[in-house]
Amino acid sequence: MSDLDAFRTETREWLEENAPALIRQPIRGDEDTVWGGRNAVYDHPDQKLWLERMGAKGWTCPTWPKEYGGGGLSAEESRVLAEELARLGCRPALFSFGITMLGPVLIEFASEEQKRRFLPPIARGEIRWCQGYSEPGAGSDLAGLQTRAVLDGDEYVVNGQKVWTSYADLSDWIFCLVRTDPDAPKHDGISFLLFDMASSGVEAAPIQLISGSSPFCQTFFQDVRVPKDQLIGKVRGGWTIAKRLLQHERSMISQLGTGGGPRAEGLPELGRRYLGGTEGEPLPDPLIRDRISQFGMDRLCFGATTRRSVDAAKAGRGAGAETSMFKYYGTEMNKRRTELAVEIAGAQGLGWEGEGFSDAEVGLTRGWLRSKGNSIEGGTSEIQLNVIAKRVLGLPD
Amino acid sequence: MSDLDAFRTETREWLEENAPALIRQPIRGDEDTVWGGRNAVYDHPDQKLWLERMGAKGWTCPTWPKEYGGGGLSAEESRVLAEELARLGCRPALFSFGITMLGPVLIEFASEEQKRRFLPPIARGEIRWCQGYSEPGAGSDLAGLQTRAVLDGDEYVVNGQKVWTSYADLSDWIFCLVRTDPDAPKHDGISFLLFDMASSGVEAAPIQLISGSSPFCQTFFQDVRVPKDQLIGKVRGGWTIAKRLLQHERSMISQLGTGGGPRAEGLPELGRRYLGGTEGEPLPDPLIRDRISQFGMDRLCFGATTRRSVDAAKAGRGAGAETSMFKYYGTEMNKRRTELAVEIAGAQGLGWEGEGFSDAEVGLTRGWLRSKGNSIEGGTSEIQLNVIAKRVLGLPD
Amino acid sequence: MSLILSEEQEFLRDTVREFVQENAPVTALRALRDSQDPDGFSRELWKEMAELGWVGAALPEDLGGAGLGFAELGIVLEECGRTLAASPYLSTAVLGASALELAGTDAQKKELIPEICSGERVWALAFQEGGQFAPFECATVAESAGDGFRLSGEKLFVLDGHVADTLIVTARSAGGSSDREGIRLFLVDPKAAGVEITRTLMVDSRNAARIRFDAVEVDRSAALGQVGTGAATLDAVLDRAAICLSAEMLGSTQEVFERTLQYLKDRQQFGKPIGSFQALKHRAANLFCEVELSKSIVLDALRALDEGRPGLSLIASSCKARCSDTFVLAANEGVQMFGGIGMTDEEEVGLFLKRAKVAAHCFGDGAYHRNRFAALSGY
Amino acid sequence: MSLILSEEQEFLRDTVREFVQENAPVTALRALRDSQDPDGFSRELWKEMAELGWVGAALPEDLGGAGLGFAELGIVLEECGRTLAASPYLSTAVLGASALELAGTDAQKKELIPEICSGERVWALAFQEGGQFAPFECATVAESAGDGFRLSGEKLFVLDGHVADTLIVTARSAGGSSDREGIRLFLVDPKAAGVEITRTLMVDSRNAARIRFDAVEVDRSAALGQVGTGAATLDAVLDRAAICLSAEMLGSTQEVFERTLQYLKDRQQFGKPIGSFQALKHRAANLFCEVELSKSIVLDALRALDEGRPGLSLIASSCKARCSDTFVLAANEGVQMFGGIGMTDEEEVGLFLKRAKVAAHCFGDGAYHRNRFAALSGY
Repeated sequence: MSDLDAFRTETREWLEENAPALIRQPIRGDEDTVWGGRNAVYDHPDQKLWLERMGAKGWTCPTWPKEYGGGGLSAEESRVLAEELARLGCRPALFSFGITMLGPVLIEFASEEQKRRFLPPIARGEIRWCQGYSEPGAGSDLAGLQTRAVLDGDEYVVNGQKVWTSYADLSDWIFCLVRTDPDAPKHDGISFLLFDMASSGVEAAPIQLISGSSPFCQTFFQDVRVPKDQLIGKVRGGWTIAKRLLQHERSMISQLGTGGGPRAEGLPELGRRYLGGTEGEPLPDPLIRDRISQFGMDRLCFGATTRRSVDAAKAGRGAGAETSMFKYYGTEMNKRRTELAVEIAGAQGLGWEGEGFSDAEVGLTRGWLRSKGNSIEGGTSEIQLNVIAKRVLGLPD
Repeated sequence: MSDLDAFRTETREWLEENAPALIRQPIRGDEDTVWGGRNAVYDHPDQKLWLERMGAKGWTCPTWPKEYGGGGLSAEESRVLAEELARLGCRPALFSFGITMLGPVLIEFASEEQKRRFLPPIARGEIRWCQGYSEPGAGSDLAGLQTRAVLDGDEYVVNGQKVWTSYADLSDWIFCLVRTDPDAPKHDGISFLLFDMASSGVEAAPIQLISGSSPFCQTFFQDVRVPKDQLIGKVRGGWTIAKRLLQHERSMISQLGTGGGPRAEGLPELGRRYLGGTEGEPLPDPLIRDRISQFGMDRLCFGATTRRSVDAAKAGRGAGAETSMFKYYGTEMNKRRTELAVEIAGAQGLGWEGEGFSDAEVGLTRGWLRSKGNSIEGGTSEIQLNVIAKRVLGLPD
Repeated sequence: MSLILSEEQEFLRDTVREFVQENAPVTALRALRDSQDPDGFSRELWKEMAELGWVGAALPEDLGGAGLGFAELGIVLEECGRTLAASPYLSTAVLGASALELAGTDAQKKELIPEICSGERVWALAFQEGGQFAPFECATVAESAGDGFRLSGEKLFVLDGHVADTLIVTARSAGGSSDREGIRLFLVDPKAAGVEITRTLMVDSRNAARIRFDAVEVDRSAALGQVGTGAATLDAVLDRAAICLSAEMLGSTQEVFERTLQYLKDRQQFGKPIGSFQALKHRAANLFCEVELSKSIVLDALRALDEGRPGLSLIASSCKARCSDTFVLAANEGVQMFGGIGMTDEEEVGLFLKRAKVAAHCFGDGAYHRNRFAALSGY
Repeated sequence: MSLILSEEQEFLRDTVREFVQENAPVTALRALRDSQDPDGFSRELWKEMAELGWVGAALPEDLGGAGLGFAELGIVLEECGRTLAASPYLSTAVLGASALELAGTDAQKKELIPEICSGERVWALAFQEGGQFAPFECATVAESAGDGFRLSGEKLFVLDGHVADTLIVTARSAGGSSDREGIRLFLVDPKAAGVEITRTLMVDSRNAARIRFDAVEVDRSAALGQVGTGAATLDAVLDRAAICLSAEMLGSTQEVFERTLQYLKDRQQFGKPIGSFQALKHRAANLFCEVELSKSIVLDALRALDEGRPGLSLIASSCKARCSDTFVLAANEGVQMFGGIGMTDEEEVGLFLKRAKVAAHCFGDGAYHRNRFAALSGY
């Protein structure tokens, strides 16, 4: 038996024993998502138990080194773990920007001391992180940010305002781009700073979106004092870290395009429900059917592209700018999917709330509106196309 | 009876009497197009007769003043004439760049003497004109042209090279953009010159297109001597004339989008022929049917827009940059039409020549290829969008 | 008829614009939404517009209308579209009035149309039964019952259904549920026994309802129009509705396009206005062309209605398909070009997006009308 | 199987590329066209490629093949696509070989496949009957006649039909002209009495023919495969053909895209390279994504063939639809971005456009395969 097979057997046994029953049921809605953090909310004690067990094994971030709270798994082992989790239909133990965005750049750029300090609580879901990037005047032109951090003794004093801070009102800490040198060229004056959202002078106000949800905040900093050892990488070296982190963010967002998790009903099923026709026979609307089919095919092609990218990365041929392709195409696909979904449901896909619409139908409406932001957040589609044109295609300025 | 009714009666009588029988039959192919000129080719004597009769009345260019060989008609009278010509199914007496492009700018910019010299032969179809605009290095950037005209006594000496000169090999005279002042800013050093293609030093070489036809030439000028009274407008004032003439050209090309003349079989008929199904019942391919329908609707909308533009012009509210919209949208529509047509015919719409394909089928293939040039010639679609963005929408540089 | 506005029409447009911008700006729709207004529109404002002669703009003077035409009604609706003004225009002045005008007896017209023109009564046409727009799919039945009829069935997406004083209901007295034949129109009192009305809150914050008819008894006189003419009436009413809604959508489309253009000029990124970036310029210029074509076909369709031009249905379908698609495109481009701010509930561009999708669906979307255009054209 | 090339595969690609660029550049196709070459391809080159083991790349070694796989055959075809190389690959090494492999008896395989691998015999599969691709619409009939069959019907767009040494013909021994059932495959000698072959000159200058069968008598042994399996064989053969043609199209797509990119960098207008204009940049970047997705699905589909993966038809249809649409898009963008020069016969970009449209149609275009994908998925 190969080592990998042994690992699979071991993992399977451990999961059979340790994955609580509830965790093996599909996620029903946002309330089933576990974000962790100091004020973690669990809809059911099994969620907490699952996070603790997975966190203790480091399997919330399986490929991170063990000394930083990770699982220390190889890429192959990590894939086996994912397969075994999928086999049992296990829910993710934790959804965390600490894992998807901050962790990877800390591993790459932080000091040993910083890694040991910040990574393990991320892995265990003890600290919930938010991202302080965009500002009202600095959206696509992210490097135009104005939030200042001035060194005063051993502390930076931060003043300014962020916007689109995801869940700032629910987060414990923030990773934040600040301008430490206002006189340097704009990309060169930026640093990457971590601080506690409970610090004096921090305030977060949720923004209501067109979809009715408020996942983002405006975040205000007034004389917030941050110990200088919470600056990651070099002073004025923040832009490099920022760009790398954006790649991780884009990868995360681009996965939306593959059509949603287990919760999302597929377009063919939606079509059958709303358009009728006999099971196994063509849907009665040939135009909608053509578009469903187009989406299904594109999803296959997108999936193959993701796998190809993983294979290339394993062979050491990863290309950073590829994330822009995934971000652009994935989010545009997701917008296409939600647009099609509401058209399939017709008037029933345009309800806002209340009587006359099922929860799933209201979900179609809200999901459609929410998806419009996918091609804006994490760098607009236009920015991604710029990046591809410049970095990948080498087109001149 | 109003004056207009009287004019209608009179016109109808004259046409009944003077339009030869052949002229009342639909055009079958390119060979039926009468271009006039010194070496005019007539497929049938009726064509010549018709041109002479219409030319004598000035009805080849009905709204031009009588003293310049036109018909001196008002806009309303001209419309009546068009209606009466259509009623009998009369072919155009003459197809001429002199009428559609050069004439209007001569009327606006030329001296009285120049008008009396050049316009009447255009109206009578005695001189066939071609357009010397683009150069190998100056396509979209038309004002970057390099053809030089240097004054030497009473003559300009022209040296340089033009490209995309329509029918230069068959034309008698050329209207040509030349650089008379190489030191001025590029738009300011250009003049508008007319000269005889029989002049010593002029050579034209046809260019074969992807469609197999060769309507365009490369045209070479070597020490061509042009009397200076053949310069139109002001020296170095050529760019103003050039831009106005481009509008006339764009209007002409944009009419392609409305779906071709009597020769072009409509998409619904093509669909019925190649896709089958019962007359009056839906075409068996719902996707092609949807696209045919989309095109049919867009043609209605485009037609209404043309009429609205005419109505606005009559009310003195014409907008010059609108021609860019017509050029852009009309040519893109025409490309859509030809693309759809070959798809309807399938393998039968992809034949090049020879056995196995009817003339009409080969025409589909060639027409599809030829249409690709519509969004390039007379200013690319990209240039039209630039013009709209700048002139109409006022978007900043 | 000329495809540009006459001086009188321009004056009307300016007057309506001023009135609507003043009395029913986009913030008014937001206020109706946020206050969960039970009517979903301002009755007072509706009365005022009726008094100004705008509700009955296209209706004859002897029935209380202004005796103008659809060209004029279209101007009013276009201006209402600019501010997303909520009102019973479509349900009452278009659907209700058209059904009465086209199928009513002289007595019905004389009695009922003046009350529309004066803004006193709100009407609703209940015809859609499924999520998809399919007006001739009608499972609601009208059985003969004594001297009248007994209606049973369920309708959804009934515009202004919860505030209507009178309902016009399509029901079938013969034929299978997909047949055009056998459909008739009935006037139903919303307070009649067996009528159950549920307001449905749509994403565009405009009025709609789901209505159940449970063996609702109506008089013989409640039948609108003759036996055998129901489908033709419905077709003609929906042609008018498609064109009038297109006029409204055109106003909304132009507004969201103009706001987007302004934003492109104002918003600075990378040290210059984002409208100076060529990729956005080209998209804006292309959108301009689509909007211009929409404008032309709306003007032409309104005039075709006034002229009673043959082939009206082809024009109506072209008009609705184009205006649906262009409005959705313009609204999507608007949100994307506004960027993050466009995603906020606070910024109004999102309200245009919401309205675009509902209006595109209402009375048939692009695909529906392309199918209809092809069928009418015999292919 | 990994979706990136192994070292061996990279070596093969480099070898083929060098060979093809040297021996069959785009100018070779032009020369075949302009000289009105009666074969429409170079027999000598075909022999050479066979000797290099590339024709039989995916065929078993004991039948004369190289015993590699479709992954490798795809590499060869992709490189051929880069130069629009004309050859009987599709007709012979894919259609002919696959039909024999999937439906032939051991004796037929042993006799006939080695002659394919060695480049000695050219095959053609005659199945399409109308302008539209509809492989199971088969009006050609095979009546029993004595100990054999009598074939009557007409086929068009038969790849390499005028140079084939053997024809495989679909004909119906039972069922109506649209039934899948009743279709069988027959081996027919093109020189047999009653076979009338007309070469048809397509816009892409590649080989095709129209073939009439006028009561053509064939032996009982001419039937390929068992009764009742014809449609399934044809389906499987066409899946392979769709994937292999996609690989060729991918090569052409990448080539035309790369040439366009180079032109964007080289061509100067308004004092700078036209590739510095953002509107063109965005279109190029979008196209890049489409090309990348095409690349992935081609690699995946070739591996699915090699693995015998379940659900292969879904992948084949996804692959062909995407590669058709992307090649046409890339070629159209190419001509538009080359501008006037792209419209000339002299510039090669137009040859890619011509090939794009024919290849997109061949074995079914995007719409055909989307329909098939939906049907296979049960909706």
